[in-house]
Amino acid sequence: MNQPRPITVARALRDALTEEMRRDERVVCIGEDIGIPGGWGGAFSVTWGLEREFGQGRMRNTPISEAAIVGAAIGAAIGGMRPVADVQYSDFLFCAMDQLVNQAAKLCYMSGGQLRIPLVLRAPVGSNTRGAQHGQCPETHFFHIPGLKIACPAGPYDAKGLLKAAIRDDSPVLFLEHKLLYGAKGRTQPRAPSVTEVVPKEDYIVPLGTARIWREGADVTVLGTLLMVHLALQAADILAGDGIEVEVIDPRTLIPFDWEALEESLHKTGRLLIVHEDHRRGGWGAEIAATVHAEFGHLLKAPVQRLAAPFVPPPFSPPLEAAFVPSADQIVSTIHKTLAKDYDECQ
Amino acid sequence: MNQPRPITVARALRDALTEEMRRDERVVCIGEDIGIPGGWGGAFSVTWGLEREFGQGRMRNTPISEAAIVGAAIGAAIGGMRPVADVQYSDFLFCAMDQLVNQAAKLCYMSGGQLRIPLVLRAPVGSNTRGAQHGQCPETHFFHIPGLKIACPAGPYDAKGLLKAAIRDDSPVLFLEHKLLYGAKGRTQPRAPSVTEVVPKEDYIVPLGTARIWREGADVTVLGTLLMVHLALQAADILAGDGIEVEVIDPRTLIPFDWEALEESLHKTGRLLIVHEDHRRGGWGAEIAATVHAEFGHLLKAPVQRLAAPFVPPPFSPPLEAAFVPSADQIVSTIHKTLAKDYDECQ
Amino acid sequence: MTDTLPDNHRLHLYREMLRIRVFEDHIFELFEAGRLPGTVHQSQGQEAVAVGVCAHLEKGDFITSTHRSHGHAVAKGIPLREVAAELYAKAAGCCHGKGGSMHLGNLALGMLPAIAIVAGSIPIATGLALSQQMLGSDRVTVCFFGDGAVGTGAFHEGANLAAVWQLPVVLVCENNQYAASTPFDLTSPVPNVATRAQAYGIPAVTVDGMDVEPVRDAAAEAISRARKGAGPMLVEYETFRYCGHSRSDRNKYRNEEEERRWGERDPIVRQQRRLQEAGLLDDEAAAQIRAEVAAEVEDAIDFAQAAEAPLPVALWADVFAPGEAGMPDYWPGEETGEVSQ
Amino acid sequence: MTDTLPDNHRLHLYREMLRIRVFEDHIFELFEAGRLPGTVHQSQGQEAVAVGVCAHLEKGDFITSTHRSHGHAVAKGIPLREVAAELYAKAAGCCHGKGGSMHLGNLALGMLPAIAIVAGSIPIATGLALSQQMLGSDRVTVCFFGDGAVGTGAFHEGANLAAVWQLPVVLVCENNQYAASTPFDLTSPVPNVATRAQAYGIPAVTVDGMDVEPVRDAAAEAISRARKGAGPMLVEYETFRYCGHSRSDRNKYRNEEEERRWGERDPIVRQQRRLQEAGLLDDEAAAQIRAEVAAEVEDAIDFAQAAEAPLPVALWADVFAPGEAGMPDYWPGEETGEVSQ
Ligand SMILES: Cc1ncc(C[n+]2csc(CCOP(=O)(O)OP(=O)(O)O)c2C)c(N)n1
Ligand SMILES: Cc1ncc(C[n+]2csc(CCOP(=O)(O)OP(=O)(O)O)c2C)c(N)n1
Ligand SMILES: [Mg+2]
Ligand SMILES: [Mg+2]
Repeated sequence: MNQPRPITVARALRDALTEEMRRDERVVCIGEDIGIPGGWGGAFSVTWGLEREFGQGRMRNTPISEAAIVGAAIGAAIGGMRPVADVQYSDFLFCAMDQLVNQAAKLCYMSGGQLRIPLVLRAPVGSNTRGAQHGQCPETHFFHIPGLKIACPAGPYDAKGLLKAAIRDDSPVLFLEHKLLYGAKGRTQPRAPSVTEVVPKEDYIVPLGTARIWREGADVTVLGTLLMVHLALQAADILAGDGIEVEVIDPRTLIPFDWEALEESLHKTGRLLIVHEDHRRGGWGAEIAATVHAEFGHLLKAPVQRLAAPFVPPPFSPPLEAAFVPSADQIVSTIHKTLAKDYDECQ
Repeated sequence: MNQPRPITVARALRDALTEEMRRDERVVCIGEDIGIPGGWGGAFSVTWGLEREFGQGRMRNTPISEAAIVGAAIGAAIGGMRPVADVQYSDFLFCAMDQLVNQAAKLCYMSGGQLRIPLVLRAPVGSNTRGAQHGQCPETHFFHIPGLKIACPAGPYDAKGLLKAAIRDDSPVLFLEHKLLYGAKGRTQPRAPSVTEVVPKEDYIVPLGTARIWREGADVTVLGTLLMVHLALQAADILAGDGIEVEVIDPRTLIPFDWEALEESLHKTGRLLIVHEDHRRGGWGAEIAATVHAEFGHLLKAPVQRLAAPFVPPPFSPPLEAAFVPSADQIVSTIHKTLAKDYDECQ
Repeated sequence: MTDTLPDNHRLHLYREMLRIRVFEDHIFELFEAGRLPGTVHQSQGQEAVAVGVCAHLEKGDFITSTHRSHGHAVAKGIPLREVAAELYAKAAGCCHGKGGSMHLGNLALGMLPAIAIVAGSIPIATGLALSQQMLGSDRVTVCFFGDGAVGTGAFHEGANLAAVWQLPVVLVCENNQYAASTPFDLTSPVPNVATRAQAYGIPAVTVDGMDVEPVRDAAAEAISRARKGAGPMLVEYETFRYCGHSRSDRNKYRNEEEERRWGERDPIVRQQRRLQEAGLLDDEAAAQIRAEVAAEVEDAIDFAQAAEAPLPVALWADVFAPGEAGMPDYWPGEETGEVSQ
Repeated sequence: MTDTLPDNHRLHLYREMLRIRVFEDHIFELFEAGRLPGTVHQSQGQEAVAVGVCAHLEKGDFITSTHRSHGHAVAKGIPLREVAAELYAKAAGCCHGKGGSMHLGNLALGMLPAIAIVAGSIPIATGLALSQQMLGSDRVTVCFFGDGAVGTGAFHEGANLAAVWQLPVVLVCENNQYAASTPFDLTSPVPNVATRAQAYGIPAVTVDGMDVEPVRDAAAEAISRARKGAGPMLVEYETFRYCGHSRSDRNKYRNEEEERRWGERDPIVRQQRRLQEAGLLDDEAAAQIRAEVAAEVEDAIDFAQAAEAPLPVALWADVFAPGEAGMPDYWPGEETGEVSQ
């Protein structure tokens, strides 16, 4: 009767915020359109209705001022609050880049460890037919910045547990959510998988830096995040038909990164495909690939493969966009490539 | 008598600007403190005195407004000018990131090729005891953005030739200059090598996308840019004493990248060390390493090595800074590692 | 000034507003029916601003626009077919299907492809104006933006620079009372956008944006000032969007009384009434205009629906300007149009 | 208000300005002699602002500062030894040698480590003030910035937000007439920084920044307004830096007449004269203060010179806050303090 029901990512995030705001008075949300009565609860309804419980004092609606949103969150964090700021699309992080890169990420270091910045910055990523200025997956920019942690949940359980961990963390955490994974109703999102999960009633966190193995397999490891996890799972299903066992690993946070989980998987499979929606050139997959070749080359049966967006901005046209974002079919064919490319001779 | 005299990078850049401004009325410089009578000619004196010839109409002194500097340059470029904008330290590019990433890099694409943005954006990089907000080498951020070209000259000949090529190019070019390579007089820069060259009197360009081989060698290839080229050359000198022949390649532009030159070198040496001053983690070297392993693995005698700044912000303290920036000694010892790590057995 | 407008010009204003209204109404139906990809931000209610401002511009003058770009595109003279095809993501669209609703534009017709980062176009408009000032041209740049833009750093830096350099740019704020769901007074410490101009010493006015002839007059003054080299001006138009912010927004954060009040000031109804009172339009003529407009819109949508999607190879095109001097951008292992064909 | 200042407070203002002056003069000599790393941005001539404003602050109140941070640090009560050691990049410095001249600060003493991105601290000051407002504290945040900052988007977004939320923050602009080599009027379309505040409905005044008691009075009003919850205020102080912008700048873009005129208004000389006229200071007492200050400065510099550089392992410390719940940040093949030891 009282069976727990599966929930969406959006709901999981909202629950995490609600619980953390109840638990800790210092948690305050800062962003555009996040707590307007009759409004949407942010661009993707994650904070929908929260102003009824917490008021506009703790659900702070801002002008369109991404730099001030992040800057104010930094200051509030230093001054004793635990702000959860957000930008409506991750593309707008570039408007706040100085605050993020030069201030949030560096103040702790350059002050000699004098202060803490317990700040969470939420930002939706991914292409969903909005074109070049609303469809980027810019996670690699932040992956390259010392001083920021990066969380990127692929499902409701992780979304809730990681957001709680991020709020309780004393360093700035960039929290990336994928637009096609929110599970929003309304107009169909053609490429959106349906991702709901039952999550525990009890308080829990997913510690930053711990990977999730979505599927075990002995033949090849696919490392991916966000939407790509679900495409990898689809690909794994397809390949299972051919007797190929795919292991799907989601690091869940890019910084810190769970190297132990990846190493263990490589011991088993010896083959690695990295998939991300951010551009392939200079993407975080390149770092993983380079590090694996340099440090775990002895485990590899074939060179690491990477599949990611081409080096062009996100196009508006849906067929072009479909060609821009990696697909399950491409994952399948790239896995075949990985399997075909044995290091079968001495180099 | 009329022997041509070697010049510094700062002078080479100034000459390039002067010649291009004389050649083409559409060239206009936009930046802070660039053309104030009695002033400095920008933070590093590159534009010193140019307002005397060209006036403040073409040497446009701006308020401190990096976003407007880049935005105005974009608009001016679209409207028919060929602006050369600059920020005083590359760290301030983060203040203009939306204009750079969302506008300059994407407008040509998202408009379906309707317009051209012949814009050059100059920015000094590198650590020179100014700490976290004035010492970054942020080239990888732009390396990961489709739509921008990136030039990074290591000496006067290249500085002049690349700047002319960049000004004549119809796409946005980010032009990175290293603070320790300007050859400025004044207070000693402890780690600055002395780099002057004789450059041709005749008009010349260095085409974007063509590497320079600073030194030939058969044992190991070192790929580096900017200051790192000179440290690699020092390292090569040291190793030559041990009979180790180092080839030093400078791509001169990161986008486009001269893969032909690198491939040729790998054919010869089979070993690669990539050195950059930007952080190692997620740096452009990771992309080169991953690509070399995936596409040119058959040429490799040992895994690609990377040497770059650690994953911390630039510290102020000079001894810490010296440990932060890669050194010639570290290049030497990493080359020894590369040589020691033969793929001598089947993997 | 209104009295001196030539009759056919006053009719033109009417017809142009109607073209936008009918087009957007139609587009919205199609969008709701799932026929259009992406999202749409419409401007029903705000037509007087786009039309009244653009009425005074030459083809060579520039405009810049925002996420809400349909009305500006039509008013600046981009053919409806090109606009519709772009909304349908077709190769025949003004951006060849790569821009979409938020990036409409045609530079040859004087409209910079719209920029959907709020206020992102303001510094760029400044630069366009700078180029014209330096090239000795008398072209003017009009920069459209919403009330939400004035909170951004880009607005401030752009407006300041325009003032410092006395550039031929007109800052046109369409104050439609809301930025997405956020009412203007919740995020502005001053009651008018025009007040902000004091920080830059820029002359500014606040004007009724629901009446096309006064809209046009205020724009005319600002534009001719700029054209004469007298520097920038800011014109704030008070207006209202009838529709939701985008897509399926149902405006629950507004109240009906407010919507009714603004609806009573409908710019198309007002202009029609004015023309009728002046004896310039009778029922028959009005019906004919409506029929012509409906036919044009129909044609544009038919065209768009029948048009081809971009070729797959378009994915890789136009990252850089064509015909460069340097080497092409090539990366081993990267897919490109050529490899995949 | 000046008349009611207690005598010892008036003497205190004098002594504090002198401490900054003597310290900075000494530091500059050492810098010129090649004894100090990096660069220095000094504030001789501007001491009245730092001292007059901080005089009214409690230890628990916050200040934020800029690349030109020496005077603010001293005035907010950071011991000279800690300041000097930081300039010398020593572990005993307030930022343990990792910040340097442009990043002085000690949060426990109410000074956020200075931010050297022009205007970068303004949104952060807003946030500090927000935290105090939300925590129900009556602490005030004072945000120091230069005339150059007002062109930036960060100034605009921060000031606007402070006004919208009526935050307890005081915006203190030290208008020293130049941003680097650029004279204020070349890049500002309005003659005063205070004018800018109209865009935000923020009360603002322009005050002589070369006279410490009026400086203090204006700050006192703004600070107590903020403390009472009456929202932000902007105070512009007209002042002048005697020295170059930084390092070896020789001020060739200014003229001697201008420098002489400002020099005649020297705040330390003026306060000394005022105290002497009021009978609060005689030559002997003045000499004693000077001797004490000189000794303190001497001591601080000796301390700094003798202090230790940071340990090599400090390179890897403090990237993240200590004592985290999650996993540590580890990357195979990356050097870290532990590996290299
Ligand atoms: C920098 C930035 N922040 C946020 C957004 C998301 N967004 C799109 S439109 C909009 C509201 C804009 O309001 P306004 O400027 O008044 O224009 P209107 O939609 O009313 O025409 C917002 C917040 C954006 N596109 N860019
Ligand atoms: C965003 C940014 N742009 C440029 C600089 C380089 N810079 C450092 S100080 C300075 C001038 C600042 O002038 P002002 O704000 O008046 O302060 P002052 O130096 O006069 O105290 C400039 C341009 C910077 N630090 N940050
Ligand atoms: Mg609006
Ligand atoms: Mg100044």
